[in-house]
This record gives sequence, C-alpha cells and structure tokens, in this order.
Amino acid sequence: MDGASAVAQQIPLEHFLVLSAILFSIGVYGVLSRRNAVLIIMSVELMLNAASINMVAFAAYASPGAFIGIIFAIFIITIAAAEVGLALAIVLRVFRNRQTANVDELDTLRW
Amino acid sequence: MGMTDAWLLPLLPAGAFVVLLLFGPYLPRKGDWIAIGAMAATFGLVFPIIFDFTDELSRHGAEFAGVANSTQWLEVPGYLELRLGVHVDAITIVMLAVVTFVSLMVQVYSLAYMKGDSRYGWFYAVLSLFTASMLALVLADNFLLLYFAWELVGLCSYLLIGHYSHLRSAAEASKKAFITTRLGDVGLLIAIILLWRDTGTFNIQEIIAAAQAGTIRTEVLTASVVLLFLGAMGKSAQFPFHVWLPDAMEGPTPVSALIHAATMVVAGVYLVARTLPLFALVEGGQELVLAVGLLTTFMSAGMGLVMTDIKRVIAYSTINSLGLMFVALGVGAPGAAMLYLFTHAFFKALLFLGAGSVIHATDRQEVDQLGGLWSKMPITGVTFAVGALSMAGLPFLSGFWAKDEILHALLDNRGVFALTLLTLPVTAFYMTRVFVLTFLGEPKDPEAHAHAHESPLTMWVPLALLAGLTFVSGLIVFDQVGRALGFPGGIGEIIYAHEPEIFHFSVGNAIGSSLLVLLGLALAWYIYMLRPGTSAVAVRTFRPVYTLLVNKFYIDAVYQAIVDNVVLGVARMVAWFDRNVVNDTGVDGAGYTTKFAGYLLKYQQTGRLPNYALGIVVGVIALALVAFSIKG
Amino acid sequence: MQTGYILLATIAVPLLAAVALVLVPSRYPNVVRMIAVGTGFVLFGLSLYAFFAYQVSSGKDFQFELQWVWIENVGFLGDNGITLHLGIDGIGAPMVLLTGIVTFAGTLISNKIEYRNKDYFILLMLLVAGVFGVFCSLDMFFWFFFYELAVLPMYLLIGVWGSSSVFPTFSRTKEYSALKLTLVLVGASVPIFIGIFATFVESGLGTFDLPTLWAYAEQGGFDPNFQKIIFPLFMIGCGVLAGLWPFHTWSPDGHVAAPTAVSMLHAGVLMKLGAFGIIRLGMQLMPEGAEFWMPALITLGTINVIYGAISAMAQTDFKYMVGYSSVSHMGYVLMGLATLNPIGVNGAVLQMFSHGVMTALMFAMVGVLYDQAHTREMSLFGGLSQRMPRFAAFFAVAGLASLGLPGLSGFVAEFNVFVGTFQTYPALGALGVLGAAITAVYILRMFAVAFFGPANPRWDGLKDMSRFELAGGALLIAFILLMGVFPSPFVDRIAETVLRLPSVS
Amino acid sequence: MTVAQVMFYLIAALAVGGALGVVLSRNTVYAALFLILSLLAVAGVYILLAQEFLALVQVLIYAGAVTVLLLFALMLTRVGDLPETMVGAQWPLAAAASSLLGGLLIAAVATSDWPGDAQSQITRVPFEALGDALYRQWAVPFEIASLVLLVALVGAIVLAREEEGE
Amino acid sequence: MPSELNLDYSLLTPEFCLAGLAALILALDLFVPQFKREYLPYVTAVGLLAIIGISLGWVNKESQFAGILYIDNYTSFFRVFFIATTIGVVLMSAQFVQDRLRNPGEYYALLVLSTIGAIYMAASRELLTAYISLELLSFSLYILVSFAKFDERSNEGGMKYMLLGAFSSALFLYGLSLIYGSAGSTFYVDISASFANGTSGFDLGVLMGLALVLAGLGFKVAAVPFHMWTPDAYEGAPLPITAYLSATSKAAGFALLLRLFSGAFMPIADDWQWMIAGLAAITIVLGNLVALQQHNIKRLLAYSSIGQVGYMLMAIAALSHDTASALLLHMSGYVITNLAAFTCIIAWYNLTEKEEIEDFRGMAERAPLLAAGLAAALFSLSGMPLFAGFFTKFILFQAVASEGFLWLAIIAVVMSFVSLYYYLMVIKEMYISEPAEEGRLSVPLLVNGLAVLLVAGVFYVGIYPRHLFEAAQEATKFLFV
Repeated sequence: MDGASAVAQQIPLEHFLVLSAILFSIGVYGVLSRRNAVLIIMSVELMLNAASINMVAFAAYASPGAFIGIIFAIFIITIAAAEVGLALAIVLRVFRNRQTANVDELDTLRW
Repeated sequence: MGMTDAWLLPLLPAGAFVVLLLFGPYLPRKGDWIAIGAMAATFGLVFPIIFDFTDELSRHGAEFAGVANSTQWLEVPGYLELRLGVHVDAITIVMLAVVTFVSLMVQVYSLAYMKGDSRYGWFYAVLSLFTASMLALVLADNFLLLYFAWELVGLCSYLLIGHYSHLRSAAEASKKAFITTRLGDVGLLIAIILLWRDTGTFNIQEIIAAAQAGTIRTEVLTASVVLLFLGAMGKSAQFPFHVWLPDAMEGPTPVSALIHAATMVVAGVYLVARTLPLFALVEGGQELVLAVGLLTTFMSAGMGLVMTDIKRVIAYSTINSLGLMFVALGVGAPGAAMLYLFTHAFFKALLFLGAGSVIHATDRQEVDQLGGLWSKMPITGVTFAVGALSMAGLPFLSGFWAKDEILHALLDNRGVFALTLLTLPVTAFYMTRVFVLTFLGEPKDPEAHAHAHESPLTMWVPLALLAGLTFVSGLIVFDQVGRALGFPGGIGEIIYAHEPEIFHFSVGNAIGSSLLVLLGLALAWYIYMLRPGTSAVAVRTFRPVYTLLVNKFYIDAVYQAIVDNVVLGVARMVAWFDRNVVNDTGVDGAGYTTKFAGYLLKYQQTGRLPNYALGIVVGVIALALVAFSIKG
Repeated sequence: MQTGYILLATIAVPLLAAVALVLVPSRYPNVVRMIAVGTGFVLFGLSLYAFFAYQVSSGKDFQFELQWVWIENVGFLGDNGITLHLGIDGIGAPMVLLTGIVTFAGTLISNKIEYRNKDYFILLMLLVAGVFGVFCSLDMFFWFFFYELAVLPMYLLIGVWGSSSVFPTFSRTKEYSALKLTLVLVGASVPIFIGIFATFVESGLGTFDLPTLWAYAEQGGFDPNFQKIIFPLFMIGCGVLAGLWPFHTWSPDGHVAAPTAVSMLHAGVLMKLGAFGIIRLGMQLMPEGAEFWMPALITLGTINVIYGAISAMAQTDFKYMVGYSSVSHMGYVLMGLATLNPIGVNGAVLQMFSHGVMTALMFAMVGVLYDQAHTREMSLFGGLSQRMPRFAAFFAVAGLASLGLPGLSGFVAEFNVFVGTFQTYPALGALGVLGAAITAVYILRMFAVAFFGPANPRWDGLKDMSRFELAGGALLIAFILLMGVFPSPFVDRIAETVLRLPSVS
Repeated sequence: MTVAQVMFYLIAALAVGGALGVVLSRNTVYAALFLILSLLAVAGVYILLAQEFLALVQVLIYAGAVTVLLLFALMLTRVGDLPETMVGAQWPLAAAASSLLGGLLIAAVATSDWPGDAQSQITRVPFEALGDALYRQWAVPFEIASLVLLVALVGAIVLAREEEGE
Repeated sequence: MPSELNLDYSLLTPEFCLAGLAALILALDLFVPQFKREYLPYVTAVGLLAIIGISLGWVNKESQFAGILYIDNYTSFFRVFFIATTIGVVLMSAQFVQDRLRNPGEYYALLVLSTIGAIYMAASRELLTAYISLELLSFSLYILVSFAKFDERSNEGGMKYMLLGAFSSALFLYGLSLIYGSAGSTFYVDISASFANGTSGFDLGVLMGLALVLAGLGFKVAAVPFHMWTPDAYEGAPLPITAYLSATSKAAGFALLLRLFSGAFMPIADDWQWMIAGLAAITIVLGNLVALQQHNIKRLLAYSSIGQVGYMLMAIAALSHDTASALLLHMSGYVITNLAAFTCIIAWYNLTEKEEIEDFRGMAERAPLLAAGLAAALFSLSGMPLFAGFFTKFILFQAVASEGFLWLAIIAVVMSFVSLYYYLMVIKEMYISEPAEEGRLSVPLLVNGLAVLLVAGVFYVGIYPRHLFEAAQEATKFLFV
C-alpha cells in the first residue's frame, strides 16, 4: 500500500477541513483588520487557498472519478491570479490620485 | 273643483314663482301682475273647495274627517314609501281661507309699498313661493310633505327678512330667524322619524289613529310629542325660541304682516291643533303646551309695554297672541285657538299693514319720532285703531269674540284663567300706547310729519278690507251668521270637526274681561294722552323692571353670549385639535418618524471599507448562528 | 340599447383625450381647451345615456356588461384571472352619472386655466379615466388599478396648479397639502392591497373577477373570522378616501390647495370612491365582517358628521369651510352604509350623489370668487350678493342643499340616512340630525358675513360669473333640483340594487 | 504518530503560521514573504493529498507569480518609510468576528459527516484524465476563464497606464 | 453528471458572437486609426441587435452542453434580456463616453464581455461554471466602475467594489466548497438528487455553506447586510455604468440565484427559505428607509434598487414556479423602468453636469420630455398604475402572498408606499420648484428617441403585460424540471 492510501487512513478528512477553516478565518481577520489594500488582497488570497484546500480534500476523499474539486482548485488559482493583477491596477490608480493605499482613508463616498 | 283637487292650489303660486325667477327681469313691471294674478286665482279656487267641503259636511255630518288624495314620491320597496298628498278638512279650510286672502291683500298692498325697490320682482317671486309652501303646509296629509313645506316657508321667511340685504342688521336677523327655527325643526324631524318607526307611515291621520289604538310605545310617543312641540315652538316663536320674531321685523312690513303675523308663525299652532290627539294621549303633553303658552304670553306682554319701535310692539303683540292660542290648545280647546287664529290673522295683518303705511309715509318707525299723524293719514289712523282695539279685545271686535272663547275654555282651570285675565289690561295698554304715540299728540319729528301723507289706493284698500273683516270676522261665532253663510251647525263645526263646538257666551266673562281691557285702555290714555311725561316717572319708579323689560329679560344677550363663547369656542377648540393633534401630530408625526428612522439608519454607510466587510461577516455569522440554533 | 362599450368609452375617451392633448403643441391653448371641454361634454352625454338607459328591474345584476380577458391561466391566475370586466348596477349608474356631470362642469370651470393648461388637462383626464374605471370595473385588479390611477395625478395637479394658504397662526403650502393628500391616499391603498391579496389567496379561485368572488362569498366561502380580519382593512383603506375620521385631514388641506376643478372632482367624485369601495369590496365580499364592524363604522361616521360640522363652523376661509363640510357630509354616507338596512344604504348612495354635485358646485363657486379676489377670507367680503347676484344665488343653492333644505338633493339623501339610522341606532341618528342643524349654522353664517350686509367697496371690481362658469354651475344646480324634487329615477335604481346586497337587510 | 501525520501537522503549522504572519506582521514586505510561506505550505497539503500537479501549479503561479505581483504592488504604493499603523481601528471587532466565524466553521466541518469520510482510499487523479476533462467537459469554464483573464488584462492596462497629463 | 457528453458548440453561438464582437470593437479601436470613435457605440449596438436575432433561434428549444450549460427558454430569455439591456446602456453611454471617458473601445468591449458572463450565470447548471461566469461579470464591472480614471469618486467606488467583491467571492467560494463537499458534486442535478435522497446526511456544513453562498450572491445582488458597496459604487461609477450595475449585475445575480436554488437546493428549501425571507425583509425596510434621506440621485436610485432587490428576494424565499415567473416579470419591468430613468438622468447630466436631486429644479420647464420620461419612470418604480411597476409589483406580491408569505408581502406593500415619498421629492423638484436658470435645453434626438422608446416599454408592460408574463412563465418552467 502506497503513501497516498496511508494518508487516508492516518489523517481523517476533518483535519484538512479544520486547517482550511483556520486559514480562512485568519484571512477574514486580515481583510477586516488590515488598512493597506494590498495586504487585504493577500488576506483574500489566504481565504481562496482555504477554499481550494477544501475542494481538493473533498475531491481526494470523495468517490473515485469525482475530481471536479481538483479542476475547481485550478480555476481558483487562475482567477486569483487575475484578481491580483486587476486589484493591483486599481490600487495603483487610486494611489496615483490619492497618494494612499489605505482603504479607511477612502471615505468621501458615504451616507 | 273639489277637495281632491286641492293640490292645484299651491301649484299656481309655485308656477308664478318659477316664471318670475326665470323671466322676471324681462317682464313688464317685473311680473308682479303674474304673482297677483296667480294669487287671486288661488283665492278664487278656495271657494269651490269650501263649498264642496260644506256639502260633504252636511252629507256626512260632524264625523266627516276630510278627504285625502296623494301620490307616491319615492319608494324603497318593502321598506320605505314617501308620498306627497293633500288632506282637506275643517282646519285646512280655515287656514286656506286665511292664507289665500291675506296673501292677496299683502301682494296688492306691496304694489305701492315696494315700489321702486331694487329687487321688486324677486320680492314677488319669493312671496309667491311662500304662499305656495304655506298652502302645501296646510294641505299636507303627511308629516313628510308638512316638513317639506315647513322648511320652505322657513326659507322664504329667511329670504324676505333679509330682503334689505345691504343692512347688516337684516342679514343678522334673517340668519337668527332661520337658525332659531331650524333648531326647533331638528325636534320636528326626529319626531316624524320616531313616529314612522313605530307606525311605518308618515300620514298624520293614520298616525293619530295608530296612537289612539295604542300601537305606539308610550316612551316613543312622549318623546315624539315633545319633539314635535319643539318644532311648533320654533315656528311660532314661543319661549325660549321667541327671540327671532322681533328681529324679523327687519323685513319689509308687508312680509311682517303676511309671514310673521297672519300665516307662517301660526303654523306651530296649526301643527299642534292637528296633532292635539297625540298630545292628549301623552302624560302632561297638554300641560307642557299650556305652560309654554302662558309663559310666552306674559313675557311678550311685558316686553310689548316698553318697546318704542312700532313694528316691534306689534311683533310682541303677535307673540302674545300666539301664546294665547297655545294656552287654548293647552286646555284642549283647539276650536277656540283656531278661531283666535282666524280672527288674529286679519287684525294683526291690518296692524302691520297700517304700521307699514305709516313707515311708508314717514320713513320713521320709532314711536318717539312719530305722533300727530291722525290728521295727515286718517284712513290709516282709523284702520290702525280698529286693529289695535281688536287686539286689545274691545267688545265687539273680532278679537273680543275669539279671546272670549279662549277665556271660556279656561273657565274650569281657575289659575290659568286668572293669569290670562292679567294679561288683558297689559295688552290693551300697550296697544293703546302705540296708537296714541303714533297718531295723536304732538308730532315729535316735524320734518317727518311735514311730508307725511295718506297712502295710495293700493295700500289703503287692503287696509279697509281687513278693517272690515276685523269687524265682522268675529261674528261668525254666531250660528246664525254661520248658517247665513251656508255652514250648517255654525262655524265652530268647521273650525274643528272633531268637537262640534257651539258658541257659548257668558256675560260675566265678557263684562269682566272687557272691564280689564277698558282699564288698560284708560290707563294708557291717561298716561300718554292726558299726562304725557308720566311714562317717564313710571320708568323711573320701576327702573329695575323697566331695564329688565327693555333688555328683553336679557334672553337675547344670554343667547348671544352662548353662541359667541360656548359654541364658537368649542368650534375653535375642535379646529385647533384637528390641526395640531390629529394632523400635525398624528399624520405628519407618522411621516417624520419614518424619515427619522431613515436618518438613523443611513449612518450604517460609514464609507469605510473595513466596516463594510465587517457587515458582511456579521451577516454570515448571524445567518449561521440562527441556522445552527434552529437545526443543531 | 345597452352595450358595455358605453362604459368602455367613458374610460377610453378621457385616456384618448389625454393622448391627443400630448400631441397638441402647447402653443395652442385654445385647441387644448376645446378638446377638454369637448371630452367633458362627450363624457357627460355617455354617462347620462348610461344612467337613463339603465333598466330598472331588468332582473340582471349588472347592465352594460363587458368582459375582456386580460390575462388568464398564467402562473397563479386561473380562468378569467384578470379580466377587464365592466358593468354597472343601480349603485354604479348614479355614480357614473355623477362623474359625467362633475367632469363636464369641471372642464367648463377650468376653461380659464392659463398656466401650462395642456399638462393640466392631461392629468385631469387621467384622473377622470381612473374615476370612471373604478365605478365601472367588476374586477378586483382593475378596480384597484383605476383606484390608484385616480390618485396618481393629484400630486402634480395640486402641486403645480394649486394655491397655498397662509393664516395668522399657521400656513399650509400647496406642496405640503399635495404631498399629504397623495401619501395619505396611497397609504390608504396599502390595506386595500393587503386585503385583495388575502381575499385572492383565501378564495383560491385564481380569479380577481368580482362577481365570481361575490358568488363565492354568498355561498359562505369566506370564513367569518377571516372576514372579521379582512373587512377592517377595506373599511379603513376605502374609508380614508371617504374622509373617515381620524384620517380625514388630507381632505380639507388638499381640497383647499387644489385648483378649482380638481377640488370639484376630488371632493365631488373621488371621495365617493371610498364609500363605493366599502360597498364593493367590504359589504359585498365580507358580509359577516360588515355585520361585525358596522358599529365601529357608524360611530366613526357620526363623529365625522359632528366633528366636521363643528370644525367647519370655526373656519374663516371659504374653501376650508367647504372642505370640512365635505368631511361632515361624507359622515352621512358612512352612517348610511353602516346601518346595513336598505333605507340607510339607499340614503348613503343618494348622499354620495347629492354631496358630489353639491360640493362640486360649492368649490366651483369658491373658485369663481378666488380667481378674482385672490383671497378666501370670508370676513374680508360682504354684500357680495349685490356685486355678483348670480354667483350668490348659485352658492346659496349649494349651501341650502348642504343644510338639507327640502326640494334640494341634500334633503332626500339625508332623510333616508336618518330614517335608516333611526332604525338601528336612534341616538346616533339624532346626532346626525343635529349635525344638519349645525351645518345650517355655518352655512348661514357664511351667507350673512360674505354675501349680505353692506358691500365692501374694495370689491367693486368683482365681476359676476363668466359664461362657462354659469354653464357649469347651472348644470350642477339642475341635478341638485332634479334629485330634490323628483328623486325616484335615482331611488328606483339604487333601491333595487341595495336590496340585493348580501349584507343588507 | 506516523510520518504522514507528522508531516501534516508540520505543514499545517507552517500554513497557519504563515497566514498569521500575513495578517499580523507590521512590515508589509514581511507579510508578503509570510504569504509565500503559507502558500508553499498549502502546496505541501496538496502533495499530502496526492495532487502533485496542483501542488506544482500552486508553487509556480501562486507562490511565484502572484506574490511577486503583490510585492510590486507594495513597492509601488509605498509612501516614504514613515511607520504607519498597519491595523485598522476595528481590529478587536475583526478579531472577534473572524474567530467566531472560524469557530462556527470548525464546529460545522467537524460535526457533520462528509460522504468522503467513508473513503479509505485517496483518489489519485491521473494527469491525462485531468487534461481530458479540462478540455472536453470543462471546456466552457476554461474558455470563460480565458475571457476573465482577457478582461483582467484589458482592465489592468486601461487603468494602470499612464495617461498624458499625469 | 450525465454519462455521455453533448459537446455541440453551436449551442454557444451567441456567446461566441459576443466575444467576437468585443474583439472587433477592440480591433477597430486599436488598429483602424481613421475610424471615428463616436461610431463605436452604434457599431456595438447594431452588432448586439444582430446577436439578439441569432439567440432568438434557440427559443423553445431545450438542450444542454456537457451537462454544464442548459440552453432552454430560461437561457434564451436572459440572452435577449441581457443583450437588450446592454444595447440600452451602450446607447445611453454614447454621448457620455465621448465627453468624459478615455478608451471607448475597451469600455464597450468590456460591456459586451460582461454580458457573456451574465448570460452564463443564467445558463449554467454547475457551480464551477456559475462561479467563473460570475467572476467574468464582476471583473468587467470592477473595471468599468473605476473607468473614470481621474475621478477620485470613481476610483474609490471601484476600489471598494473590487476589494469587497474579491472578499465576498472568496466567501462564496468557500461556501461552494462546503456544498460540494457534502453533495459530492457540483452539478445542480446531482446536488439536488443527493440532498433529496439524503445521501449527504444533512448537517451544519451545508447550513454554513448556504450562509456563505447567500453572502456571496447577496453581495452580488446587494441584499442587506451585504449591500454596503452599492451606494458607493453607484455614486462613484460613471452614470451609464451605474445604470448597468442596477440592471444587468442585479438581474444576473437573480438569474443565478433562481437556477441554483430551484435546481440544486429545492430539496432543502426549508433550511434556506427563512434565511432569504429574513434578508428580504431587512433589505426592503432598510433600502427604502435610507433612501428617504438621500440627496444625490445616484445614491437615491442605489437605495431604491436595494429596496427592489428586497422585493425580488421575496420571490426566492417563496420559491415556486409562480414566484419565479413573477420575479422575472418584475425584474424585466424594473430594468426597463430603470434604464428609462437613467437615460433621462444621463441626458440631464450631459446638459447640466449636475446629479444632486435639487439640481433637477425646473426640469419640466427646461427639458419637458426628459422630465416626463423621468417622472413616468419614477412613478413606475413607486408602483403606480399605467406604468410597469404597478402590474409587476402586484403580480410579484400576490405570488409571494399566495405561497404563504403574506407577512413578507405586507412589509413589501408598506415599504413600497414609503418609497413613493422619495420619488415624489424628485418629481417635486422637476415640476414644482422654479428652474435654477431659464431657457429650454436642446436634447439630442437619439436620446429623446431612446427615452420615448423605453417609456413606451414601461407603458407596454404596465398596460398589456400579458406576453411578457407568459414569456416569463415559459422561461421559468425549466427551472423546476
């Protein structure tokens, strides 16, 4: 029996899920607490990773052939990359006009 | 032309009214001839009806209840039917005669009196309308039509009192008249509906029958009788509704003669006479009438003493007479009441027209500006004297016979009898007073006296006719006269079919009352003719009484105060409440509350991205927590 | 001949007129006026025809019926889900006539409107279409549709062409009044809306067709408790439009602020929609509910009568007085309905017509005065009857009608209401009669102050009514007299239908 | 304690630690480096789960490209070196909320029984199967993804490009 | 996941055409130097019109691509719907873009591309595809919102929208992963099957997943409390994009919601119905109440749109065939109305550079037709008869009530009455207040035409909605197979 199957016996699915949950909530904390837009994006990346860990874990443990999760994860990574690129552009645009990347200084639009 | 065709009578003047209203301005002489023509025709048509009635009477005898003829007006099938119809019986006949004749006289009289008035045509139009409504009123076989006409005569009175609308006083007087009577009408209308509720009909005769059959619950009957009487009090200016009548003198004098002496104001008497059986059925019904009548008689007599406006004096005398009629009704002598009504119509109209002629000639109506007109306007003087004396009850003028009938009816009610006797000299006193001050003595206003002149033909002829009637109309109490006129069983039968009443003359009464009358006359003659100035002394000696009387027992003042402070005060309070509480607090308040909620809520939009993100997370957590708490 | 196209026309003509007006360039105000008056006349003709061609005791529940399927068998809608179902019964007929009369009179009176009269008439036509629609439609959806349509134009009509009034102690701007009127009336439609939902769901018939629902109701389809919950929704909702106390305050302010013709239509006709709704949705759909709630309604109605009359007594402004008198007179309608006996309900419907014509006349006359004098303060006037005799006479007729003078429409109606009320609640009936007396007080007070007495030289310039105003007024007076003297054409139609109403006995 | 378990906990520790570093470090650049660490750890997780291909992608794109991009962003948006507070005013709330959320998630995933639990065998996905699926059944999402990238590209150019007047 | 795959790419022709069109626009903009850029919008519009024609070819056909995309009437409905919306937005952008924005080519290309995303959100019956399509739409919108490069408000709006969007899509994704985990598949069919036969022993994981999915989609359609980006993005974005946000992005969100919840989550309806009902309730209330306090027309419409979202969410809460069709009906009416409103507002803005409500003073005097159009639109939004709003609201609320959510319907009715107030405030400025300055403004014929057309649409839906209603009914039939 090879290592892969061993993993299945030795580490229950829940472990991976809990890990992802922790990563996810750390990411959430980052988004809620960070001021710098770029750092917020990083935190979002953490959340995305958490999501894909879930996907992959489920895919790995689910019935054979159902590897949609893997594909999902691939797509997530793609989207994440695109997202970062786009976000970067917008952050730069804001920075050019406002000389700041701190989101809580952008509150001219309110009420 | 029989009794069943009586419905034609009101239509003639009504037609005249419509024609005058629409085309009056374009007609020669503003169309007064149409009005008078219609009136004359109506008057003419009354006779065939009277004769038809007497034939029927002779055929059926005293029990003849009259003839009715009606047509449907509107109907809620199975629930409510309103009919318009006429019912001709004795009372009707009397009223017909009075109304048509006096109307005719007044309209003729007005030809000269109202000459050159800016709303001459309008005046005749309304007069016609009034006559029409008055005829409808007396012909009505059911309460609905009666109320209908009742309100219309009120309207006409309102319009005619306010005829000189450019005078503030006239405007106020007309308003006062309408509203005061209207208050009484509230009672009348409620009474009508209450009676309908228990009997299912508006027909007067049927209701009386039902009442006598006892199908009406007592409390309902009592209530409706009292309310009915309220209506009568309002129209007939009985205390406490009497205040409007003196003010009504703001109207043209012919109007005062027709409406506020001869016809409309006696509608109350007529109504009570019609429904007397109901009063009889009710515990204390008649006593109520009696009390009110008596009280009114006294107060009006008192006030009549001190008034200086010639028309007002006559007005109070009218109230006085009306009170007397109610007294008669109160003791269950409708015959006497109707007789008095009949005669009173003539001599009171005469008095007013006479006063009118004086005013026409002098433009004065304060007695202390008049005087010494006897020489200037003899006809007016004489006729006025006749009227005054008849009012005073001097033998053997019509007023005397009628009054005597009433006294006789009171015989078995000593207290009332005595009290009534007391008023006789007073009445005689102020009638004499007003006559003396107007026609005799020195002219107090030479200028007015100078251009005073006898009134033209169209004015004095009616005076003469009425004076004549004032002499004779009383005589019909004698059976012989009645028979001579073709009435079997004397006029009494006519006057009230349900109690064939024969004239009874007790010399004692006659002499006693006449003496009292003469006393009054003499006193007045002494004070105002022989010792002018004594009146001033009298005034000084009885200062408090005098002030009380001059101020009409302060009743008007009190009413005014109530209206100004209580009624309008309440109204203003309600209006304030409506504006500030209901609207500004209730309606607007709701609006502002909503807006304020929005104001509070809008601050969730801080503009800070982290807050937004937090909002999202909180949303998720909330959903999850609730979900867990439900599921887990 | 009877055809539903008559009724359809009453709705379509004003709508088409509105479209036509849109197309007329606003630089031809006279063309606009011609179209408007023409439309008014046509509508008057149509409604007159509809009224007199309506056959009494034809055995049919509805005449001039017309049913066009609008949407059916889609989603939750079953057969005849939503149909343009038109038809009038003995209650609808006089209401249609009333609308015709007031519309015609209104267009005549509005002839002198100068400012953007095109837009004005477009909105007015929408209003008219809505009103006709409500009176004619036998489908809950369209009933509500037209009901809202009738409220829709009010805001602009009042806001743009209205007039503000300033008093020493307070003032009411036209914007405020317009906003209040619109919001209150639309707010009032909320409970109706809810009631309609509930009714539709409860019946489960998948149709908004009223006759169907009525039939269902008559077989006791609606559970009494359900009715007890739903009826007040209709009662309040419609009641507000009928000026039900304490939701009446939109009415005086709104009517005062509105331009003349709009006041005429609104006080004269729209307030009737409310009462009409109470009959159609309330009494006919929810008989038991009606039974249960009527004591409340009749009490409120009586409060309306007295409260309105007393408030009117305190007013010094012509239009406010008329406005509050409307509140008071609508009270009679509510009382009559609440008696639930044929006489009372009959009286209520009569009063709807009578008050419609009479109050329209009053508002018209106030308008005549205001347009020249630019003030409505009674005490500033005096002796008007000498300056403007015709005006005074017309106003007097209206006033006398409103104080219930026999021979004018008011008496017939109020008499029926009183008789009906006395059958059920004598005490309240007595209060109602008293209300009539109070009416006399304020009406006569107004006459005495403004029309009689010495003429105030300040108003020497006032001119009597113009031809158009005269025509409009005369039209209204004609019907006041017709109903006052010869009421049976109305009563026959109304009574027949009233006797058929499920909740009335 | 088997090798696999040891490895898992090690990797998990790294991932979590890195993540904490990302959200807590006072220095933005460190934060980025921590992110790399965390991402690599996640790649490790994929390897544990026998998804080597995915791990590869993760390392190349994420740990490589994306973080570099982020570093660029950081550099470009730096205002001098004045030490600014990195943490927003609401961080206590944030901590509370995120930990609550985390708690809920953990509770949820831990308590519920996943269909995968039954498995004793991890499905190892062969590359060719993956590729086949990706280009046949999942062609549409694939194409849409390409459009997404196109959009991002266009957008980035449009927004970031220096206009004349800047 | 079906055994044999149907990979008939012809099913996707309209979207290929859209992509092609986008490429064409970019190419024209880049490589054809002498091409006049003011023609771009018209080219785009014509192209889109053609594509509508093409996509009509699939009406009443039912087919699916690889079990992922379903080309049924629902899809066809939304193809037409979204493309038509885009046409409207493109046309109303023409003037605005020319005057105020750079890079028109990219602008229109992005609009077209985003349309593809919107369509596939409606078409896909598979989570991954749905998610990607959603991202396609979102990305385009992030860019478009911040398209006014030198307008700080635009930047700020874009930034907030972008970051929150990323955040919420992460939440969404995590939710999806949980759903996938417990259902073992991302195909709606399989999910609903597994939920139905309870193979996923139902558990908190799914609830958590639902909550997160709702957060993600709630963000997309701007449901309270996930709505906060809306007013800022609306105010920041260039006006036509605000219109686009209020129309397509919302509609797409609901299209996805409908597909997902009817197709996948129906078996566990009682777990999410009350969630959505609650969201709907607070959304309706908050949206309409806060709108009372707005002074900027864009923010006003933002909050009013939040209110509208609340109404539409009711339909999801009471999900059934009837409510679904009612939802589509109301959405169509709402979008047409909103486009009409924005056409007039944009035209006014082009003429006056003003977008505060009080700046609409005397619009009726200066630009009567625009004023009339805007008034009609606002009355329609407030649910007045003759206009679309009345009928669609009536049907929607009635449908919800019929499904046993009377209390929701009541809230909706009450608040939609409240909404009348703030619409009236705008109408007041236009018609009653005195104009700030005199003089008629001349409105381009095209704009007038567009306004008239859209208002006509509003009237059509309001007066004879039968066909639209039946179409919606047809479209939603396939949700519940």
